[in-house]
Amino acid sequence: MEQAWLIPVFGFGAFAFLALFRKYLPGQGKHLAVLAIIAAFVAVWPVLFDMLDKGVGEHHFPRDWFSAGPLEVGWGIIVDPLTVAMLALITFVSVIVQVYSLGYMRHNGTDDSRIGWYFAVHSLFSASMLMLVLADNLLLLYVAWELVGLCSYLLIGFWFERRSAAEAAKKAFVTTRIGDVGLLIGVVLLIVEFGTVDIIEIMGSLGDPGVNQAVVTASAFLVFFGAMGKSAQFPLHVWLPDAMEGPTPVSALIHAATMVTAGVFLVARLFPLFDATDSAQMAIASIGLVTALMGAAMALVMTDLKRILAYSTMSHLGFMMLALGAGGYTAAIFHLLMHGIAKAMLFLSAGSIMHAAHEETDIRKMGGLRKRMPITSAAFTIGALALAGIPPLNAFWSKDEILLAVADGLNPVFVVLFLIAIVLSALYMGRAVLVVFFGKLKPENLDIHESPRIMAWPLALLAGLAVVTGFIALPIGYEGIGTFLVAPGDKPHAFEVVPIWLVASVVLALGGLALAYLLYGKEDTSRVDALRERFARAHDIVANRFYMDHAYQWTIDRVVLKVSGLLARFDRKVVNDVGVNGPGLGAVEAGRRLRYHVTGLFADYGLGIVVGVAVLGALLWFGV
Amino acid sequence: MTLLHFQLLSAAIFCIGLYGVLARRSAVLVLMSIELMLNAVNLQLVAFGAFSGFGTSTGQVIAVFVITIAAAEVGLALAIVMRLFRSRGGVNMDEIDVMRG
Amino acid sequence: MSFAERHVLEWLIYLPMLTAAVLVAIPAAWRTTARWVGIGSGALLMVGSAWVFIAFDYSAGAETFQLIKVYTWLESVGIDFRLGVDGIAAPMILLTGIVALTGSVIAANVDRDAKNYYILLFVLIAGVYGTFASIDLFFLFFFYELAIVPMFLLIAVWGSSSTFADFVRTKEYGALKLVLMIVAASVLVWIAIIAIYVWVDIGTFDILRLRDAVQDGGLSSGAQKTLFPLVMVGFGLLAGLWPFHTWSPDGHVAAPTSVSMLHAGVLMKLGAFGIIRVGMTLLPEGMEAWAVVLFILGTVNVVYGAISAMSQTDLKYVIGYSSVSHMGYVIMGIATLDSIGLTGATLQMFSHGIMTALFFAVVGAIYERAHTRDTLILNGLAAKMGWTTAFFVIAGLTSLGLPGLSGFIAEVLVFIGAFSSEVTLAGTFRAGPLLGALGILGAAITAVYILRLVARVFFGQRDPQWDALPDLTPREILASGALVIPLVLVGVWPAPFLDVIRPGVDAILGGLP
Amino acid sequence: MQVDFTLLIPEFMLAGLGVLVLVADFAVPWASRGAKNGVLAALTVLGLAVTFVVTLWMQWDTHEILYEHLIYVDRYALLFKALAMAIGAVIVLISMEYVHTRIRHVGEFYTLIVFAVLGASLMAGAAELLTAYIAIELLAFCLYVLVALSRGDSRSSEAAVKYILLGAISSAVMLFGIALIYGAIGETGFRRSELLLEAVFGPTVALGLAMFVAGLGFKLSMAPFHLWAPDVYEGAPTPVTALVSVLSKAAAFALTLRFLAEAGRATLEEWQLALAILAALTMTVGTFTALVQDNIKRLLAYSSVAQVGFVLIGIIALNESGARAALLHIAGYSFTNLAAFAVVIAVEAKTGKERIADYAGLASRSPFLAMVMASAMFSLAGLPIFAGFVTKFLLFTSAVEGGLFWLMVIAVVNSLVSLYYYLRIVREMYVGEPAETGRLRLPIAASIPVWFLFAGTVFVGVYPAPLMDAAGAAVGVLAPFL
Repeated sequence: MEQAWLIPVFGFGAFAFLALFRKYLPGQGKHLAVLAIIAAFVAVWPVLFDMLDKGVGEHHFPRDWFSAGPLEVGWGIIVDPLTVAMLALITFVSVIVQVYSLGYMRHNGTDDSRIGWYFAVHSLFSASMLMLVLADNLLLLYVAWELVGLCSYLLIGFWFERRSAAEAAKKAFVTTRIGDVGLLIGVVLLIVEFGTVDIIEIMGSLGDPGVNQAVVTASAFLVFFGAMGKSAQFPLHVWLPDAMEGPTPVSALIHAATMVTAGVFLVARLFPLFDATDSAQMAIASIGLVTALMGAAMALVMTDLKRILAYSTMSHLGFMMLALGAGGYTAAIFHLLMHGIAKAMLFLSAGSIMHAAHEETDIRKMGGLRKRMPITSAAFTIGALALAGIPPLNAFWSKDEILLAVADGLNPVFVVLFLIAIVLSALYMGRAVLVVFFGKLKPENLDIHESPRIMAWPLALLAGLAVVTGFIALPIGYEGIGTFLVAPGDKPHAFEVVPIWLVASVVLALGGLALAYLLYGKEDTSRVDALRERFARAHDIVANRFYMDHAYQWTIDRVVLKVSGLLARFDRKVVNDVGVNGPGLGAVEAGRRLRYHVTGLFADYGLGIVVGVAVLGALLWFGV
Repeated sequence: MTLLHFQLLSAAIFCIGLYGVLARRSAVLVLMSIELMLNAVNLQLVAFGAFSGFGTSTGQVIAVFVITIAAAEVGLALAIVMRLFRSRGGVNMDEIDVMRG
Repeated sequence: MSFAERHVLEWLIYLPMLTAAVLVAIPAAWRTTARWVGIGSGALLMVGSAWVFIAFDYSAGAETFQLIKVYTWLESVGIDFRLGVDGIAAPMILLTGIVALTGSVIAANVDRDAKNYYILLFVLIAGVYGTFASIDLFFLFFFYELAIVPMFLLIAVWGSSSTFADFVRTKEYGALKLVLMIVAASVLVWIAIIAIYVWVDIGTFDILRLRDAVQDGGLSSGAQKTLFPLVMVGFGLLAGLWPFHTWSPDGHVAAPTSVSMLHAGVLMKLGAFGIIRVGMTLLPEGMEAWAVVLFILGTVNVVYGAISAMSQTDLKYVIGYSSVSHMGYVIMGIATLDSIGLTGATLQMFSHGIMTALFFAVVGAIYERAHTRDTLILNGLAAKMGWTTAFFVIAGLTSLGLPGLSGFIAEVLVFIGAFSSEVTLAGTFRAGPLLGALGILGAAITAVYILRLVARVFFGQRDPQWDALPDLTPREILASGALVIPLVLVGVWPAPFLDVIRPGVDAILGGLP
Repeated sequence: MQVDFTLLIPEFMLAGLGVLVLVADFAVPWASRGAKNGVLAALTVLGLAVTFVVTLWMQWDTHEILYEHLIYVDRYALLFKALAMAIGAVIVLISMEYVHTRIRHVGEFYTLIVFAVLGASLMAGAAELLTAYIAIELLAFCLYVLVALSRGDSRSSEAAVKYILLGAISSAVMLFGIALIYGAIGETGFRRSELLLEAVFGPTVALGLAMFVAGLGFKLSMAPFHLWAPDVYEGAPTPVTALVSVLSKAAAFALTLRFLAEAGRATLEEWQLALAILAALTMTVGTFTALVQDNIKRLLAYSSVAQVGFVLIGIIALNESGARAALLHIAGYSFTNLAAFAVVIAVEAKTGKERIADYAGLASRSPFLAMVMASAMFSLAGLPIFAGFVTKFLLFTSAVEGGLFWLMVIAVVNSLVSLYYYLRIVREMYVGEPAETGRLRLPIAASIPVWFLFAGTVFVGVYPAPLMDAAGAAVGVLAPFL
């Protein structure tokens, strides 16, 4: 466990090697990257087992990095259940996605021209994500946090020739960066208040008498603001749908399993901070809920398959934040893991559909694909059902856990809204499956065939896992997930089933699916069109993403650019032309006036002497 | 006749000379006024020499020097005014303001 | 002290002057020899500077000023040619070495009488080395002015004019404005230096003895409070302090590549260094009283520079304003009067120096090829100019403070220093946290304008007219590469730099009341 | 009372040299103009060199007062004698080509230069008012005639008329001052009149002092009395302008410092502020009017007016460091101004132009001249490695030591503003496009002294210690500082 810091090193090494020498490596070194991530994945298991036998809990291995004045900054690691769980998820999904990318990035036989760079940034991304998870101090965590942001910028904007891709990448980076402003301020406040960067020390001494509670509350809100940016919570979610411009495996890795969950991980890592301030918890819960509902609503009306999945991710992240807000640490992390696997599989299957249907993503043009692409459609259906919360699939257990946490943690209003969200998520998942895979096969899709084996196999593997992993919640072999994933300072609680919520969630999920079948099952879309007319205005609002994007764009164009234009002109006109040239021109003007007095006439010069004598005599006479 | 009378007289002559320098247009007349001023100084010096109880004759010595140097100065000035006349065709001081500023 | 230790500092000043003298002797036609002499002595300077940095002993016992060398110069007035290096000056000398080497390499592609160009460039370098190394007030001012003298000719003769929609910036205007404003500021410093020398009245310009005299009350606090604004504005102007910064964009736009590399990279640090060396050491109470004003101005620098950089269309203007914004961090760091803040400021001086040098190297290369710096026309360069894009992106990422590169470590230290600084506004409201938060906001704005620039100029729509642009030549790649190494090094492993800076910072902050 | 005439040997040699040159001019009427010019110039320079060596060798450490306080022969006077002779020799060398083409009477030109040097050295040695007056007049007369010597240029005679008439007025005023002072205290010697002046300081003494200082002010081109300077500088032949700007100023400074240090010490509080105000006025008027000049000689006129303001600071501060700094600045200023005028003379001799615009592209036509001119400009502006920086620095330090902080601030600001027009010339030379191409060669005879001047400016700038020690020794002699 001591050498756990080696895990990210594989990725960094691969990145450095590929970034410099990719031109001279066979296949631009893509296999090397895959090998590196596999090595990382393999390395996780000994760490897990080592921790299991050394006792589940927090193992801290500090190592010093640099010191400035009284501040000691190290790059040590923390290995605790949360870390190990995340390590497993990240490495696993990265391996799957990288293997899948080998196939995805090969268009009719030839690799993408910059495949080497793609894999280099991929390994950098997974390495930074691993460092984020392992980091033992706030600064190192922020370092990893920013690196992850950079990699998402590079990967979204991978095909930078496309204007929309470059813009999307920039939008993603800037929006997350705005979130990071809050995070950095929060982190610096904590560092200054507690005089150290070490997370464990800070979390331990939150309650100390000398600590100024206002600072703790403020930093809690600011850190959460940072988490909102990265995990696409309302109002900083606008970048997630546009991030779909990047290659689909990227979306699978980053915008499903790993990066977006970083925000949730951050809140989990600093859980005592949020636990100590009730107002912060309430804020997290409410924002989580709002995000979930908005995400679900938007997913319902989107026509682009990848956008639907993006909004579904946003909605599920909302659920995780809601769980954390309710104090359900185990539930949130458990759902994070389950959702990670299911959503990665959904994205990959969407990718294989696009790969087969010449980059087509509009679901209205798809239909009846299950005949042509059996494996992909099976995998997609399993994933969709899992996320809808159908037992015995994996997401059902975690959604149930969240329901339990919300039920006893928050007031009933949250519970009701949460149930509505469950219905909605089942509804849009059902719609997606029905419209894409069932119904009649359209003539132009006739030539579609199943993706090559290198892409199909990962899908199958993920599908299997989606079914199996749910059971780790059950108390077989140990007293349930509750004893493994425990918030620091919290007591482990065994797995228990509250029948009333179990039944409620299953019934609602099935109800949602039935409603979906009703609306979208049949070929005739009359019922759906009728609904759309009645709620036309509501439909437009949701379709336009609640006009959030337009609002942000408007502020940028009108306010930010206008202000900076004004400022630049003010700088040139006032500060420069008046402030700087002014004195200069004034001096020259004074010179011109003085010169005017030198008339060239002898009489005036003589007068000069006389006046001079008079003045000097007066000065001396009156004894200045 | 006390020292004060002589001082007042020389001061008066000096001021007349000064006025002449500033008001006159022709260079030659300016030169005359300068002579006037120098003579006023001589008067002053001699008066101080006589009336003061110092007993030394420094005042007179300075006066003699002043007379000689003043003579040399006027000679020189007239020569230069001659050149001005030859090159400019006139000695009106108000016209010679080619150089200014 | 071994021979080298005793003489390295003075040779860092003699060598550039010697090179200039040798170049004067070389006939103008021998352009290649002039070029190789330039690059050769640049390399030697780099070795010397690195040696100074390594030789600096930062262990607890060592005294603050090392490698001291004294020649008596004017006995009667008490001026001696006194050189010494402390924790703050050592990294600056290393920075000068690096930028001098890369600058002289990039300067090789100046074709209009390269000989004179190199002569003036090396006089500039000698001036910079002198200012960093001298611990005698007179000679600090002597070299400070010496560094400005060649700027005028370098910009006026080899610079480039640029016409914009509603205003024209000729190179003469840029050169004259730059030199006049900096000399105007140095005049304020001149007054302060003479006042300190006369009022402390111990008949010497030696900073160490003056500091000790001031410590035991040699200079009344009233005098210190009135003199400090002179030093603040005097040196601050060269550091790009807010109301006096307008020379920086205009000067850099007009300057040739290697001159703006040296100028923005190193000369602007002279200003901040001056505030530390003269302001904090000799006028501690003045610093104490005026720290909050400096703090506010520094923050304004950051935010104002970032916002106005956003709407610039000329590539060099953006970098000019970004330098103003980044120097704002240095000023903030100094004004926090906190050991972390000051360490951050010194590190930021080092990292920003290298980063701006890289920025200007790349932009200069683009300008030499495309003969325009207008970002509205230039877009989609990434396709053809791989290396240029890579270097620009690295510099850009350092500027927006991406971890793993030196910008982040420096900026974070400045922010931590800001938040923990005791500087209060009129004794009541602790200015640190609010201004620190504004600073962090400034960093975010920096990210916006840098990425807008990168997205449009490099990764935007491929404009066919730029297809013919050749990428960087191997020599330029070598120079820019040499600049990237320190950026990454400080970013990943800043310990060696921070250990060297520590004794300098502790000594200076120890002096403050 | 026997008088040891050996002390006056330098003066006799100079007078003899003047006469010799005049006679040589008559003795060889048949020779061609060029040859005569060469011979006479060589004779003058040789004579001055010999006198220089003899003076230094003989009077290195003699301290004598002759004729009951008429003339000092001490190290202070020696420094200025040496400086005057050096200036005379350099001017003769750098203006041989100019004299050949543009001066009517070659013989008189060199004779008058020698007598001017004699006048200057007498001024440096003057110990009492009358000797001072006579020495001033001797120098003045030589300059009046020299200014009128230009061939075919009407401006020269206009300048000469103005110069002599205004000079006459100022000498009359000065005499009146001397008369008043003598009348009040019955004493003209500087050292002996110091306490007397303080004892009987009243309206008459004040007016007397004012008038005497006004006379000196005219010679120094101090602010209200400087109006003659621009016209004379522009009108006179350029070598004479150089002579006026360097020799007459140095001699006037020598006299002023001696007078104020020895006679004005006790009454310092009375006149210090008045003169300080005039010094400030001089600097400001000189600097600001120079901003808008377009004729190089007029610009250098106003620049030298401004420099006078700076030196006055050192003199008015009236402390040891101030006097030393003033001497240093005078020496530095002389080197620099001569270098600048050498270039102006060379350019005018070749192209006949004197507008600043005509200097466009000089760097491409003759890099050496441009470098010398640029270094002179940077030195006058007070930028490092050139003499101006060190000397100005020490001057302003002494001002603050003398309690004149406000004066130092004004001086420093003026020094900044002056940078604009110095840089304008440098910009014109290096950035402008030359009207016609073709190299501008400097004759060998002229380039040697110009090399010395350039080297001197840089040497004083980089290592002023030797010159500083000489100035220190000279100042040590002045009575009150002992």
